[in-house]
Amino acid sequence: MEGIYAFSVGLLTACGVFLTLRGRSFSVVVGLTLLSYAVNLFLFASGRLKLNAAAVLGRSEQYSDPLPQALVLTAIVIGFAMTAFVVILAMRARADLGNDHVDGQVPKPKPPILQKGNTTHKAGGGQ
Amino acid sequence: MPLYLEIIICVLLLIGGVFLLLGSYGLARLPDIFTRLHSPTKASTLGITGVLLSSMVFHSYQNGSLSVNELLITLFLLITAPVAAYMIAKTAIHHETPPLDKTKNAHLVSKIRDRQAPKENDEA
Amino acid sequence: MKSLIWLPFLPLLGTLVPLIASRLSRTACAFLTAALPALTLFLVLSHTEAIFHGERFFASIPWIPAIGLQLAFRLDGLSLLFSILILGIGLLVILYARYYLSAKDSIGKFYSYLILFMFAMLGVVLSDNLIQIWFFWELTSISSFLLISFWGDKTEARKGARMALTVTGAGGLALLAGLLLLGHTVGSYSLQTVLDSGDMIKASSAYPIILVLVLLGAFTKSAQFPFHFWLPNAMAAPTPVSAYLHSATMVKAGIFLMARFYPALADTDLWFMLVSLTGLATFLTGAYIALFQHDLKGLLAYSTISHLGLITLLLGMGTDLSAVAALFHVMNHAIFKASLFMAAGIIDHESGSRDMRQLNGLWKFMPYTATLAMVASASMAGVPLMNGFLSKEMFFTETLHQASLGSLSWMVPVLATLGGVFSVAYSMRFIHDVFFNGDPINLPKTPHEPPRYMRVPVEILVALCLLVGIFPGVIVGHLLYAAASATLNGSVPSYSLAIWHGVNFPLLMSIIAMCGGLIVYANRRHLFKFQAQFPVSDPKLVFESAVQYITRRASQFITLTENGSLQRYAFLTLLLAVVMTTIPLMRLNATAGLRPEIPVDALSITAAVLLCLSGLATVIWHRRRLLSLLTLSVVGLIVSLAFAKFSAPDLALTQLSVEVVTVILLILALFFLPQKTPKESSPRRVVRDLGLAAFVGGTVGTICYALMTRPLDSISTFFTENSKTGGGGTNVVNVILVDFRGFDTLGEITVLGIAALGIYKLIARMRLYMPSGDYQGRPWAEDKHPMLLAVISQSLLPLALLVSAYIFLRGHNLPGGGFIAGLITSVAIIQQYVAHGVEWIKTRIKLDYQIMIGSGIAIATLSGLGSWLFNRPFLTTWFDYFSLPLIGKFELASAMVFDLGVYLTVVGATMLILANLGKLTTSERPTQQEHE
Amino acid sequence: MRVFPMPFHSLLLFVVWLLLNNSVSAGHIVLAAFFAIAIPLFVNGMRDEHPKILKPWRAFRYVLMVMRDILVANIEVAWLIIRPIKHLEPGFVAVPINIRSDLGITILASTVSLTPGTVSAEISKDKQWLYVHALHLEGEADLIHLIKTRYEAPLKEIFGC
Amino acid sequence: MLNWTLFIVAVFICIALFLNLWRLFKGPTISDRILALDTMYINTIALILMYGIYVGTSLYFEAALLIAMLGFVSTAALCKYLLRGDIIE
Amino acid sequence: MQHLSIFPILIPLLCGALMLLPPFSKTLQRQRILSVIGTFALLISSAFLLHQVMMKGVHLYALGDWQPPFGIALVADPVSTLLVTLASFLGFAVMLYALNDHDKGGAYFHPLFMFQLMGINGAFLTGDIFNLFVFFEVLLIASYALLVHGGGKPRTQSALHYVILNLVGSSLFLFGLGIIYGTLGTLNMADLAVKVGSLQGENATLAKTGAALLLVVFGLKAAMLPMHFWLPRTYASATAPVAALFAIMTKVGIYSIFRVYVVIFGDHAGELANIATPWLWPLALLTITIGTIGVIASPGLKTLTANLVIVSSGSLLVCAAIHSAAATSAALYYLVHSTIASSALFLLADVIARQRGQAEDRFVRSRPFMQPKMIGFAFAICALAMIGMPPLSGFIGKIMILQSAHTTAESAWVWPLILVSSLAALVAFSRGGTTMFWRHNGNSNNDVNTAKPLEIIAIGLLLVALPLMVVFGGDITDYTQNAANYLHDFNASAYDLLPGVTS
Ligand code: NA
Ligand code: NA
Repeated sequence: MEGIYAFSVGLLTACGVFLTLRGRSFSVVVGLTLLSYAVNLFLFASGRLKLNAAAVLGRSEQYSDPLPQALVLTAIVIGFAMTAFVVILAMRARADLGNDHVDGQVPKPKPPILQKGNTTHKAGGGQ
Repeated sequence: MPLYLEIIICVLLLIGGVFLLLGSYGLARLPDIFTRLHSPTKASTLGITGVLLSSMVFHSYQNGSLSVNELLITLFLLITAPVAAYMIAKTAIHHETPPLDKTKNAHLVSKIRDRQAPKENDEA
Repeated sequence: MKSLIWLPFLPLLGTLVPLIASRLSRTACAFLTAALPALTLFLVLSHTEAIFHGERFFASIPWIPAIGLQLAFRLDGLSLLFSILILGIGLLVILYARYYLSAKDSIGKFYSYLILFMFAMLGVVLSDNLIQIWFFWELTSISSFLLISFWGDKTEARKGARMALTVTGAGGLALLAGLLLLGHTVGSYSLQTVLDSGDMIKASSAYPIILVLVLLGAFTKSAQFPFHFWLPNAMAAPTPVSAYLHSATMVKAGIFLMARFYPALADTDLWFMLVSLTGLATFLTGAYIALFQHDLKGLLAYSTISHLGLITLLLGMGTDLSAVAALFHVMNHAIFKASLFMAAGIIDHESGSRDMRQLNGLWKFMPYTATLAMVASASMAGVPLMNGFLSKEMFFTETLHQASLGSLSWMVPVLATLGGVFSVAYSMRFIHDVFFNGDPINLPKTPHEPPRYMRVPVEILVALCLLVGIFPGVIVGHLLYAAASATLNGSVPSYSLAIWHGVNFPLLMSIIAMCGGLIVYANRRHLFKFQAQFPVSDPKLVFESAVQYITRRASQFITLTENGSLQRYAFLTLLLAVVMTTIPLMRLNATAGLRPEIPVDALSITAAVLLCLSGLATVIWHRRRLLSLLTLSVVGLIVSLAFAKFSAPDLALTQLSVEVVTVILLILALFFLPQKTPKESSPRRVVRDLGLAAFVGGTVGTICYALMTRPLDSISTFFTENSKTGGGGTNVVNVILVDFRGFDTLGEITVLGIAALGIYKLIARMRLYMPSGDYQGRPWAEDKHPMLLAVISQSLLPLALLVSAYIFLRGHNLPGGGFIAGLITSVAIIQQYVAHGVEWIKTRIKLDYQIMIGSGIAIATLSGLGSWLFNRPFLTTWFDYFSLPLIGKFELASAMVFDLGVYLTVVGATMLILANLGKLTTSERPTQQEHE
Repeated sequence: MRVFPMPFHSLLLFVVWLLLNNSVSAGHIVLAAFFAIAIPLFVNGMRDEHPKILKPWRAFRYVLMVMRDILVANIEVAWLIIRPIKHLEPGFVAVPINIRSDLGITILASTVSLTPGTVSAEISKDKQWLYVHALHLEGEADLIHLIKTRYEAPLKEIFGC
Repeated sequence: MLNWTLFIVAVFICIALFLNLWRLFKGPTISDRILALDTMYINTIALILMYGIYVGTSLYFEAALLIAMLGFVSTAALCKYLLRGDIIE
Repeated sequence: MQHLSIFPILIPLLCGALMLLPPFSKTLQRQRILSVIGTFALLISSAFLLHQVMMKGVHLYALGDWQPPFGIALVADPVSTLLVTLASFLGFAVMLYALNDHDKGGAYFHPLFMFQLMGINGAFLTGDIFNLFVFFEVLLIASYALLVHGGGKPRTQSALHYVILNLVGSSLFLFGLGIIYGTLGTLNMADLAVKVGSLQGENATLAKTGAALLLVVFGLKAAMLPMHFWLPRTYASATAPVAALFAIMTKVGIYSIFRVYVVIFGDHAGELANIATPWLWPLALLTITIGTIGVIASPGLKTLTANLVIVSSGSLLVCAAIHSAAATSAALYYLVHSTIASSALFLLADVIARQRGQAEDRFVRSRPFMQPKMIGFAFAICALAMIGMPPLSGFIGKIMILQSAHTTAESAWVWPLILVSSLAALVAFSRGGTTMFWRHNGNSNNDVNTAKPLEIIAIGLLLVALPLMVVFGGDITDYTQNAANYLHDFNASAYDLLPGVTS
C-alpha cells in the first residue's frame, strides 16, 4: 500500500510542478492546488499510514499518529487561504495588465524555424 | 451478528451495489446526454439508498441503538439530485447539445432553450 | 593625558559653529570658525616642547572591543608635524576662503565641510589604533567629496568629486583589508604594538598582501601613478579646497600612512620595489604632464602629483636619510604649494580666468601677488635659499645612495634629474606665462590686486618658504627630528640641515635641472607640438566611460537574468530544491525500510488509479480550463477518501469542504480570466519542465516511501494519553488543534482572516473584463436564477446550518470542529448567493463579515487570555463536567469558545471573499471586449 | 417576530437533529429544540414567502407514494439501461401545469425527475409548462396525464393552489 | 458472508467509478462530464459508507454527509458557470 | 510579568482584530490612533522584554501550559528578543511614516500592518518548527496583502510573482517539515536539536533531505541566489512604508537559517552536523556577487536599495556559512544595522520620489528638491551606512564579518567580495546622489508634497539609530556576542529549553 501511496504522491507532485511552471495564471493556480494536495498527503504520511485507527479515543484499539493530522489540517486551511488569495490576485493581474500571463505580458512567439528537408512543412508547399 | 441481520445487510448492500453500478453503466453506455441524465438520478438514488439502509442496520446493531442518521444523507440526495439533473439538463440545452436522432419532439429543445411555451398546434 | 582624547573632537564640535554663525557677517563667521581650530593648534603646540625632548603622548578609552576598535590617540613627532600642517594651513585657508568665496556661496556650509575635513585629517594623524586610522581615513574621503562637489551644479564638480571618492574609496577599502590583516597578524589593533612588531610582520606570510593592500590605500590617496588621475579633476573644487586638501593635507595622508607604518612595513625588497618605482613613475609623469597644462590649477595639480611621487620615492629608497628627506619635503611642499594654489586662486578670482593662454603679463596688474607667486614658484623649482631647494637637494643626495633597483640603480638619479628638469620648466612657465609673456587676452575682468587680507595667508606661507630656506635648522630642525624619530620608531641617523654642503654631485644635479628646465621651457613650442601629436585622453572621460561600461554590462546582465519571467524563477527554485535533496538521497541504500507494509486492496488501487489518471488529465487538459477543474475536483475527492481510509476523518471532512470552496473560487476566476490557454510553451520548454517535474515527483515519492516504510518514534503518544485527561476531548486531532497546539490554530485563522482582508483589498479597485459570452462565443443564458435551484437552496440552508452546528458541537470528541462547521456554513450561504444572487441576499442577510473575522480572532485570542486570570500561560484550557437534571452530564470547555472564534473567522473570511467577489458584477454587466 | 416562523422547518430541524445524533436523550432534545427555534429565526429573512402546507396528512401520503414510485421507476429505468439501446425511444414532452406556487412547481419538478423515467428539463418563463425528458416515451398523453393526476393534483391539494 | 458481499459490492462500485471516470474523460459535452462528476460523488458516498461497515465504525458518516451536501453545491456552481459565467451575480 | 514574552505577538494580534470591529473599524482616524498606541506598546514591551532577558536570561513560555517538547513554546532568548525589538522599533517608525496618508491607498492597511508585525514577531519568538511555518504564513499573507496596497500595475505584477514563488516555498517548507517529523518524531526545535544527534544511517540520510529543503525555503525568504529574483521588483514596487517594513522580511529567513542550522543542525547534530555549510558558502558568495551587479545596474534609488538588501542578505548568509559565534555575532549586529538603514532608505526614497516629479527616484536630471538640505543630509547618512563607511554603523558590521571570516579558507573570496560590494555601493550612491541632488532643471514645484513632520520624525527615528549603534557599539557588540555565544552553546539553546531533559 505504501508504494502505491508514495507513487500517487510523487505523481501529484510532478503534475503540480509541471503546471506551476506554465505561463498562465490559471494553470499555475491549478498546479499549486495539485501541489498542495501532494504536500498534504506527504505531511500526513510522515505519521505513517494506519488502517482503522482514527485518533478518537475509545473507537479503536490503536491510534494513528494524530499530530501530523493536526498539522495537515492547519496546512489545508492555510493552503486554502493562500489559494484564495492567489486566485483573486490572478484576476486582479488580468484586470490590471490586460492578460493572464504570469509575467504580465504575452511573450512574442518565436518565428518557426524552417528546417531543410522538412517536406511536410507548410512553407514548403508554396510552389 | 445474527444471520438474519447479516442477510438483510447483504441484500441491501447488493441491491445498492447493483443499482449504483447500473447507474454508472447507464451513464457510460447511453447514447446522449439527456438519456444519460436518467441513470444517475434514478439508479444511483436507489443504489445509495440501499447502501445507506444497510449501513443503518449495521450500525444500529453495532451501537446497540437505532442508528438513523444515514437517513439524512438520503434526504439530502432526494432533495438535491433532481435539481442537479435539472441544472445539467439546462446546461446541455443551453449548449444546444443535439439530442439523439430518434428523440421524439426534438423540436421542443429550442423552445426549452428559450423557456417559451410550446405552440398550441404542437400538442395536437 | 586624557585631554588628548578631546583634542581631535574640538574641530568636530567646530563643524557646528559655521552653520550657526553663518547668519552673522562673513568675517565674524570666519573668525568664529577659526576659533576652535586655533585652540586645537594651541593645545597641540603646548606639547611641542615635551615631544622635542622625545616624549610621546598616548590616551585611549575603550570603544568597540569586539572589532578591536578603541578610541586611542597618540601625539608624537610625526603626528605633531602633520597636526601643525593641518591646523596651521587650515587656519590660513579659513582666512583666505573668507575672501575667495562669492556672496552666493554658502560660507557656513563651506566652513562646516572644511572643519569636518580638518577633524578627519587630524583623526588620521593622531590615531593610535588601526581601525581608528581607517575610520578617519574614510572620513577624509567623505569630507573631501563634499568639498570637491561644493559647486555641485557644475558637471565638472560632480564628476570630479565622484572620481575622487571612487578612487580613494576603493583605496580605503583595500586599506581596511590591509589593516585588518595587519591587526590579525600582530594580534592587536593598537598602532604602537604593530609598530613594535615590524620583524614579526615582515616575516609573516601575509606580509606581501598586507603591504600591497596598505600601499593601495596610500597610493590612491596620494595620487600615485597609476591612480593619479583623480587629483587634477578634483580641481573643480573651490581653490581654498585645492590649497588645503590637494596640496597640503589630504594627499599627504597617503604619505603619512607610509611614514606611520614605516617601522612595521618598510625595509624589505618588496617595499623598495613597490614604493620607489611607483614614486619614480609618479614623479616623472606628474612633472612631464604639468608642463602641458594650460589651466593654472591643472599645472599645480600635476606638479603636486609629481612632488608626491618624489616623496614616495624617497620613502621607498630606504637609505639612511631618505625618510628624513621625505618628511622635510612634505613640510616644504605643503608650504609652497598651498601658497601657489592661493596665488592661483587670487589670479582666478581677480581676473576671471585660469587659462594660461589668456593670462599674460599680469605683473603689471598685480605686482605684489606676482612677487609672492614667483617666490613660491622658485621654491617649487628648487631655487637656492628657498625651502624647496633644501629638500630637493636632500632628495638628489639620497637618489645617489640608494640601491633599490640593483644594477639599474644608477637610473634613479638620472631620472630624478630629468624630473627636476621638468619641475623647473613648469615652475618657469607658471611665472613667465602668467605674469609676463605679453598682454592678457580676452580676460573677463580687468585684473587687480586682491583684498588686503586675502593676501595675508600667502604672505605668511611665502615668508615661511624663505625662512625655512635660509634658517632651516632654527625653524624646523627640532620638528623634523621629532617627526623622523617617530617615523623610524627610534634611532634617527645624523644629518645636517645646512643650506650649503659644498660643491657636490647633488648640487650638480640641481644645476643640470635648473639649466635643463630653462632650456626646455625656452623650447617649449617644439615640445608642445610634439605632445600635440598624441591623442589627448582625458582621464575623466576614460573613467566615466569605464564606469558607464561597467554599469551597462551590469544592466545587461541583470536584464538577462532578472528577466521578469516567473517561470524561470520557479524553475530555478525547484531545481535547487530537488538538487539539494537528491544529493543526500543518493546515499540511501534501499528505498524500502523494515516497517511492514499494509497489504494492497482493490479499493486502494482503484482510488490510486483514479487519482493518477485525474491528476494526469488535469495536466493534459490544463489548456481547457473547465475540464481541468473537473478533474481537479476528482483529485480532491480521492485525496479526502485517502484521508478517510487512513484513519483521518477530520482531514477528510476538512479536505472535502475546502475542496468545494476552492472549486467555487476557481469557477469564479474562470469567468474573469480568459477561457482558454493558448498553446505557447515551446516543445523544448515542455520537455524541460516535464523533466524537472518528473525529477521532483520522483524525489518526493521516494522520500515519502522511504519514510513510510521506516518505524517512527514520535511524541504523539503524549497526545493520545493526555487528550481526555488534559484536554477534555476524545478526538485527539481536535484537542491538538484547540489545545495542545492551539497557538497554531490561532495563527491559522489569522492567516485566513488576513487572506480575506487582502482579497477584499484586491477586489476593491478591480476593473474586470466580463466576457459577454462563453468560450464558444455563445451568449449567456437569460435565466439568472433558475427557480428550482432557488427554491431548493432555501430549504437546504436551515439543514446545512443544523449540520454545521452538529459538526461544531461534536468536534471536541468526534471528527468535526469549528473550522469544518464554519466552512459548511459558508458553503450553505454561498449556495444562496449562487441561487439568488447578491442583490437578493443583500436585502435579506445583515451579516458584517469583516466584524465576524475581527470578532472571531478576538474571541479566540480572548479565550486564550482567560487563562491569565488563573495565572496560567496563554491558551491554557479549562474544562469540566457538569450535570443538570433531565439533561444529564455534559462538558463545558474553554476550547469551545476558542473553536467558536475559529468558526466565526472561517465564515467571515470565506464570505468576505466570495460575497465581495460576487458584488463586483451585480449592478450591471458592462460587456467589455477581451483584449486578446 | 414569531417563535416559529417556519413551523415545518422547525419540525424538520428538530427531527433531523435527533437523526444526526442518533439519540433522543433529554440533552439532545433540548439542543434540538434550541436549533429548531434558533435556526429558523436566523434564516427566516433569507426566504421568499411560500404557501403553507394545508394538509399535512395528505403531504405525508404523497411522500410515501413518491417513495414507492421511486422504487418502481428505478427498476424500470434499470431495465431500460440494460436493454439494447435501439429499443430506446426517448423524447421531450411539454406538460402544462396549473400549480402556481414556486414551491409547488419545484416539488412537482423534483418528483417528476425522481420518478417515472423522466427528468424535468425546464420550466417555461410563464411557469405554465414543465418540459420533461422521458427515457422511454411510449405514450405522450399518458405521461402528461400521469404527471398531472398522480403528482400535480395532490400537490395542489396540499398547498391549496 | 458480509465480507464477501462487501467485497463484491466494492468491486461493483470500483467499476462504477471507472465508468464515471471514463465518461468524465470522454465527454463529449461538458454537461456529460459534470454529470459524471456528480455521479462520482454519489458512488463515493456509497464507498465511504461501505468502508464504515467494513471497519465497523460510524466515524465516516459525516464525510458521506458532507459529500452529499457539497457535491450538489459544486455541481450547481459548475452548471451556473456554464449558463451565466458569473456564478455569484 | 510572566506573560511578557508573548506580548510582542498578542499586542499586534489584538490590535489587528480590534481594528476590524467597531468602533475602530468605522474611521481611519481611530485605526491610526490604535496603530500608534499598539506599535508603541509593542516597542515598549519588546524593549522591556529585552531588558528582562538581559537581566534574567532566557524566558521559556509554554503555551497552553503544555511543556516542551509537547506543546508549543515561545523562546525569548537574546537572539529572538533582539530581533523582536528591532521589528517593533521598525514597526513603530514605519507606522508613523504611514500615518501621513500612506495608509489610504486601499482598505485595511492598519490591521494588515499589525498582523504583519505579529507574524514577524511570532516567527522570531517561536521555539517550534511547525509554529514557525504558521508564523511564516501569517507574515507572508499579510505581506501579500500589503504589497498590493496602493494598487497599480507594477505592484500587481510583482505581487503575483512574489506570491506564487512563496507558495512554492511554502509547499517545500511542508515537505521539509514532513521529512523532519517523519524521521525525528518531534517539532520542538530544542527537542529536534537533541534528537538529531542520535540519528544514524538511513534516517539521518532522510533527515538530511528535509534539512536541505528547509534551507531552500529560508533561502527563498532571505533572497539567496538563485531565489533572489523576486526581491528587487517586489521591494521597488511596494508602497514606501510597506517596503520599509519588508526590510526585515529577508531577515526572518536569515534568522531561521541561524536558528535551524546553528541550533538544530549545528555542531552537535551527529551525521547531520553543519550540513548547510557546503551549500551556504557558494550560494552566499554568489548572492553577494549578483547583488553587487544589481547595485551597479540599479537605475533608481528603490531598486538600488532592494539590491543592497540582497547584498546584505548575502553577507549574512556568509556569516551563517562561517558558522562560528563570532560570525553569528557579526551577523546579528549587521542584521540590525542593515535592516534599519534599508528601511530608512526606502522611506527616504519615497520622499525623494515625490519631490522630484516625473523623475521619481530614478537617477536622471530632475527638478530640484524642496527640502534639499534635510533630504540630502538624510540621504548621506543612509548612503554611508549602507556602503559601510564610517562614521555610521555599516562599517562595524562589515569589519565584524571580515574578521570572523578570516579564520576560514573561504576568506579569500569573502573579503574581496564584501569589499567590492562596498565599492559598488559607493559608486552607485555617489552617482545617484550627485545626480539627484545636483543635476537639476526647472524650479521646484511648490505644489508637490514636501516631507511632512511625521515622515521626518519617522525617518529621523530610524536614522538616529545608526550613529547610536556606533556610539554604543561596544555595548551592542557585547550583547550580540553574548547572544551568539548563547546560540552556539548547545546546553543553553537546546537542553535548557527542555525541562525534564538533561544532557
Ligand atoms: Na600665458
Ligand atoms: Na423522473
